[in-house]
Amino acid sequence: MMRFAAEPLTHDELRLRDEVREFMAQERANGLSVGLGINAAADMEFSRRVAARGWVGMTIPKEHGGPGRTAVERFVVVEEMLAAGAPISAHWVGDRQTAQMFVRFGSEEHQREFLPRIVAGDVWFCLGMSEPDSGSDLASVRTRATRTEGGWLLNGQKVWTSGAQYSDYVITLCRTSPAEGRKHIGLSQLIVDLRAEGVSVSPIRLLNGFHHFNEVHFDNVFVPDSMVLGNVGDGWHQVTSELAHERSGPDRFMSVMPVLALMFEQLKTADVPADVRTSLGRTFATYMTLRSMSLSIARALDRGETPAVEAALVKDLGTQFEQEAIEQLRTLAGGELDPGAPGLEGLLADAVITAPTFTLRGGTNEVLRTVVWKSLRRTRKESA
Amino acid sequence: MMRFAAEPLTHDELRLRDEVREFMAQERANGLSVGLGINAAADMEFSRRVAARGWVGMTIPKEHGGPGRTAVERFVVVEEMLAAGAPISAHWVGDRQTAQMFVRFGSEEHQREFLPRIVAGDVWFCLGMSEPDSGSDLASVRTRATRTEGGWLLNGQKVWTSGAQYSDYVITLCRTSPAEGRKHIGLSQLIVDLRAEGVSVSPIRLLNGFHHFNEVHFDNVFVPDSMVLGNVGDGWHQVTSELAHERSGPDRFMSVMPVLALMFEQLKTADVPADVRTSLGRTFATYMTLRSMSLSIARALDRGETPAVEAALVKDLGTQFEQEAIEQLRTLAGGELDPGAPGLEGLLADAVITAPTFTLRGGTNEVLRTVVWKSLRRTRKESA
Amino acid sequence: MSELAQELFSALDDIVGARAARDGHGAVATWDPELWAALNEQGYASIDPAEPEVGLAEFCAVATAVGAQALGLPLVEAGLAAWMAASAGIKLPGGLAVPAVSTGEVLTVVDRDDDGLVVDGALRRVPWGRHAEVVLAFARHGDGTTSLVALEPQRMTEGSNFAGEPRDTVHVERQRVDAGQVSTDSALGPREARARGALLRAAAAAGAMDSVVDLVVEYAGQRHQFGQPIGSFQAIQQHVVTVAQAAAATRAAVEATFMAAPEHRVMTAAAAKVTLGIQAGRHARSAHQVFGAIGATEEHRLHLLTRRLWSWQDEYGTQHEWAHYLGDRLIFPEAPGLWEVLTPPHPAVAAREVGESVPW
Amino acid sequence: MSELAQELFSALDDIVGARAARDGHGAVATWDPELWAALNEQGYASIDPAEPEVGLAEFCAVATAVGAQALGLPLVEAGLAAWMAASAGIKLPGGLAVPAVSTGEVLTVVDRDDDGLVVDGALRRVPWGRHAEVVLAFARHGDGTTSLVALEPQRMTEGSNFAGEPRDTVHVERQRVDAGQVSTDSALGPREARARGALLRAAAAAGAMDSVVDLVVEYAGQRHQFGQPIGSFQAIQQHVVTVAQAAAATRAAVEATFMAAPEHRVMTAAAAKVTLGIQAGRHARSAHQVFGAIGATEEHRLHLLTRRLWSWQDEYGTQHEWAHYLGDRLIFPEAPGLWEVLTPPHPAVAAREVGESVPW
Repeated sequence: MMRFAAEPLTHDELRLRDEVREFMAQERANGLSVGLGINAAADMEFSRRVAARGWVGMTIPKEHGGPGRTAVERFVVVEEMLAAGAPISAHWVGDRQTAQMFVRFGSEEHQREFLPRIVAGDVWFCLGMSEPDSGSDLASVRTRATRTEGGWLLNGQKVWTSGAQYSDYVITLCRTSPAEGRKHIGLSQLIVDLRAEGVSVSPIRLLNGFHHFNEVHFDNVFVPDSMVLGNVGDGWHQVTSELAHERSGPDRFMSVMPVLALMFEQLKTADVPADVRTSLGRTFATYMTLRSMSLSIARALDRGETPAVEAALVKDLGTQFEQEAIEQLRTLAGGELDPGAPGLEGLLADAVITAPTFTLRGGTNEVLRTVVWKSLRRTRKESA
Repeated sequence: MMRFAAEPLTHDELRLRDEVREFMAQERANGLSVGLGINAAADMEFSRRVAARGWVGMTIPKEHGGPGRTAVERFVVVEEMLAAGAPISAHWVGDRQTAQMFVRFGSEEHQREFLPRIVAGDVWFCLGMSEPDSGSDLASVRTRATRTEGGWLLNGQKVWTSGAQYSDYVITLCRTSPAEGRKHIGLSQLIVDLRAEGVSVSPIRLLNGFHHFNEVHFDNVFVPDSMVLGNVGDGWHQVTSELAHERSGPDRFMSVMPVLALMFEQLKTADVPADVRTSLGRTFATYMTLRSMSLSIARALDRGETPAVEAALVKDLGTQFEQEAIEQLRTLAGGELDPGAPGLEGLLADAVITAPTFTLRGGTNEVLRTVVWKSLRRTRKESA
Repeated sequence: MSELAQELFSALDDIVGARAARDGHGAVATWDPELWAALNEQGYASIDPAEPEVGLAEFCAVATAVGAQALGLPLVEAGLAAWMAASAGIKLPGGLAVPAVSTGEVLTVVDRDDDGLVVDGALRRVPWGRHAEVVLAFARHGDGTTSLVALEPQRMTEGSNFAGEPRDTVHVERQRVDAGQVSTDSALGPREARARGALLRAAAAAGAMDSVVDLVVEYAGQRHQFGQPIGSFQAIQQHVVTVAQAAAATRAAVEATFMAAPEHRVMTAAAAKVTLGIQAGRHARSAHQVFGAIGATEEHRLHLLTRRLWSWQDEYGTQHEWAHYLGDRLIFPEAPGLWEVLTPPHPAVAAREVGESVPW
Repeated sequence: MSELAQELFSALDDIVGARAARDGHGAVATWDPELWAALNEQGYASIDPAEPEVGLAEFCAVATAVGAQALGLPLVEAGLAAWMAASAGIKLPGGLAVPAVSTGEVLTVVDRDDDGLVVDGALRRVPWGRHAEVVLAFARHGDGTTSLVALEPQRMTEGSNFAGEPRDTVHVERQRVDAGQVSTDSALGPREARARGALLRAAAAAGAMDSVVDLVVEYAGQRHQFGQPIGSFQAIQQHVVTVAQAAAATRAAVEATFMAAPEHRVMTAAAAKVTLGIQAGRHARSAHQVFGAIGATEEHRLHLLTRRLWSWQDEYGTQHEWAHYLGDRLIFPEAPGLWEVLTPPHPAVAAREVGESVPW
């Protein structure tokens, strides 16, 4: 039986929520515009202001120079930011994944060097995972690093690297020894300076002209031994161990929340027919459920558990919710949308045409379903 | 590009439709109750009255003693009967499949012996396909026939055999030579007399107590050589060649039409909210589309084509439609249903709890999707 | 879940599970007087809502165990009736009391004096009505207000839900109800009682869904087709995940109500019921797809669970009804922002603000 | 499809296909004056609806070719305008005429005399408005009736749909329209014109969907993952089938209108548009799932097609609007039975019964 135990936010957590809410109200008052969560363009200045409040790298332990706060506290901050349509992309990868990686697998030097800078909003990371021929089959990466004096020579190409155009480092999954039979063996993670010689970044523009994604080429890039993350050959294990963190967060289902909230404000004073009421009631119910599941995963992480299946279910359900919410908003809007329109209409138009990319982040749902099946099967066998 | 070319019914076809409509009105006036299409209990007397009108085995050519009518004319008759909730189960297998089989693969003796009796409503058939360990993987059948003096000795077990409790013969797919490597080789179809020694039939009752399905056991049943259908070893080819006929007909999406029509009559004088109107509008649109596709396949069959992919798409879309229509009806009914209630409520309750079995007939949709994919791929390669 | 809730669930699950192992799942799925007596003795039919440690979670735990075992006994109904009576200040006589609030219909008060009321009308879909000694129903006065009344059923027409659980019509013909069996508290109205009933149905359904998940995972791992376990096919995996996801979502929706502030409980219960309505169909359909025809046969356990889901999703208000209610509570000119509603204040704080008089 | 329709489709498909092969799909997807001139010369912008062999099927064939090539030129609009003008007895001047009926908004007649009308208002979402010399719109009189008017656009605000196709707002400020440019025939109202526009959008969408099917089948057969073509995975097969099925259903719905009796044409056109609304989303989503992120990149052809689908499904009335219209036409006390409506009489017979005055 999967468990999504409910525990309400504590008084301290609620106080934190109010602080973030106030902060975002102030940001809005200062002219920050509403965007579609992790799909909005990066805003480094904003990310630094968030960092200045102590809200980047929140779960980094105190002994590593972090605030040492809980996964739930981080959940509270992230959900408030997304609800307000904050542009969190710049610090997002470092906050969500890289910091955890350094804490768990990084050398003392990495921890000393990078963790305080993440917390300060002084360094941005991106992830070099997918390749032209790999897609969901991550283990088939061809980018390879060969041994050289004092380090590695990196060659290959990554695609769909979000934020490479402004980041400082790309955490690159690559092959450090040949795949003999089992392709999950012999992979490693390298911390590659995007300004190093031999690195080139070129944009992959989305259908609406947006530039989140990039190709990153490595042409004999020298990576010193000190920049291997974790152990040589442990890349696969390191990457997959982070998936519960990556998949269950509110970023998985909150892209359209700001649009929903705006639409809702308009409806409050409108003459709303019965079917719209019913449909909004359903959205409320689904959202309450998802949020409860996501929050309970954060609680489980704080208890030291790794609820991977639960996280995969939340990701899957969350992306469904986003697609349905967009469809519903489109129906509520009641007609043709102009992608160039200001305010709600333009935002909704962006959501409609970029929605297909929402399901693709963090592993396609098809692959996740196999993960869930295997885990359910294993649990069942163990309990039998 | 798949084609579902539209051609309206001709005046003669429309006249036939009116005849059937009148016939069914008379049957209803005489007390025939409304049921769920091929899911309703068999009524041999009714089937004989339909046969008396010349509406069973309609497409059997005149040279075989049949009426020699078109697939479209058969379509018209079947759709009118289903719309009126007629109990067509008794003659259904013979009409839809077995007659075609005899025409295409049967010996002269079979054609002389069986075809006129099908047309007369004087013989009922059922199909022995699935087995306990085969399911959708039909080629893995284990029922086997071994050579003996003047015929075959049949041993094995079939399941989900609709109507075996009242039928005369079961057309049995069995293994006549061992599977060596390719399991599609070495299968044959035997015409087995259900009253023969060694045949036993036991009911498989559905969750609502209904008895459509049976287990059929064969214990050293002697089947004379004259009762092999087609060629020994051609079973797989014979079975799969009939799928376009089996899958595209209105029986694939009309089970709930009588319930829809009844509900519709009630709504006409009710105060109907906007969302119900919208939802009925959608049902109308989907139904019009499905019917147009199904009719165009009948036209293609009359032109001598075998639109297998189109037929599989109609089956898939049709079962979706049925499930959605039931869900919609349940919503329209607006509350708790009592399975023991008379009229619409009881009929709808039956539809709700037996709906899961609707998708399973004629191959699961998963298997059909693979069929469609392969065919689309092949067509694409050929045109490239 | 609290420790008490966990204990209630486990003990009940064990007792009924043992009985099912002995007599079969079909046997415990229909009224079994012997088992009823045993559970009564264990106190499952008379949990006291006034006990301080007994709350929503504990009643839901019992409902979940009932659903998980497809237990055909009115434990959930007895619990709901006990809570309604306690909230309304009615002292119930002994014997089984069941609530008659599923459809939302109410009786009419045709006469009143100091000694009580005379009520009239019909109560449809009364769960386990034929086994009940007392029925709790609302009756509407001429001024539109309602009172809760406890009455002995006199005449009845039997009916059932998809699972064969009794859902009877109680005909009330100008029946007298003594003042002691009439509530004076107006905080508990049909809405609150039905919302709690809806939540308990969602909790029971979550239990049934968990059992379906077990069945489906086991079957998909054992059953072979095309030379492999069917669970290795993506199409089946997708169904299995749908089944598991629907179960998890329903349970999460139920548990979300436990952390809601008192003034949000009706809304969150409504949301739980809507979630059940969204999930029950996909869950049951996918489960039956995995099993194929075998799951729809009389002797299979699957449909003992799925037939309950099909009925439970509509009892105590359909998805549509509760979704419309939520829509009304979300959209009106003075409504707070959507996000404020979705992220409510702390239950304890909110309880202080709304005082102690809220029914739950 | 008639032979003429087949010819119209193939010739147009060939011309535009050749141009796309030369200049790229992106090039033909936006206004290309040279190609427009060439197609004009071929007569594609001036098909005469009065020709006896020209009917619904022929206009739909052109629309399907436009959709299949994601052609960014107003052939469909020119056809709709020509049919509207011919039905209403207005003789159009030369140059591009486009209909302004997509949103259902109409102008207001502020003055009338024997020489014509003075009209006022704003026409939103006028397709290719900036390229048009004439705009056809409806104007409402004080008594509620409407006239069709042909007017020269004066002031315009530019806008676009998801695919970047011009959808401009034409501001009409007390503009005079000569009597010759005003219709006197009341059989053609906004409903009929919009229904035909809706049908043409469905036909164009069916063409776009066919092209998406081609792209998807090819990609799923070529692209390898986990050592096999992705098309061999059930999850991908399911997406491919969804894509193909949606295309087939939309096309079938469009063609079903060809066999409808005249008095059923608005209803069947509405049903075709509703079918598009049901299918477009699942089609586009599944197609993008097969392609993954690559299909959403700027240089990929897929989104030239899917962005059109997202817009076209809402132009000339949304799924919701037309479904509601159908509901109204299906449910009223004197309505015929559902089955009678679903199985209408023969078009030719019905045409005789309703006379020749029906607009289509």
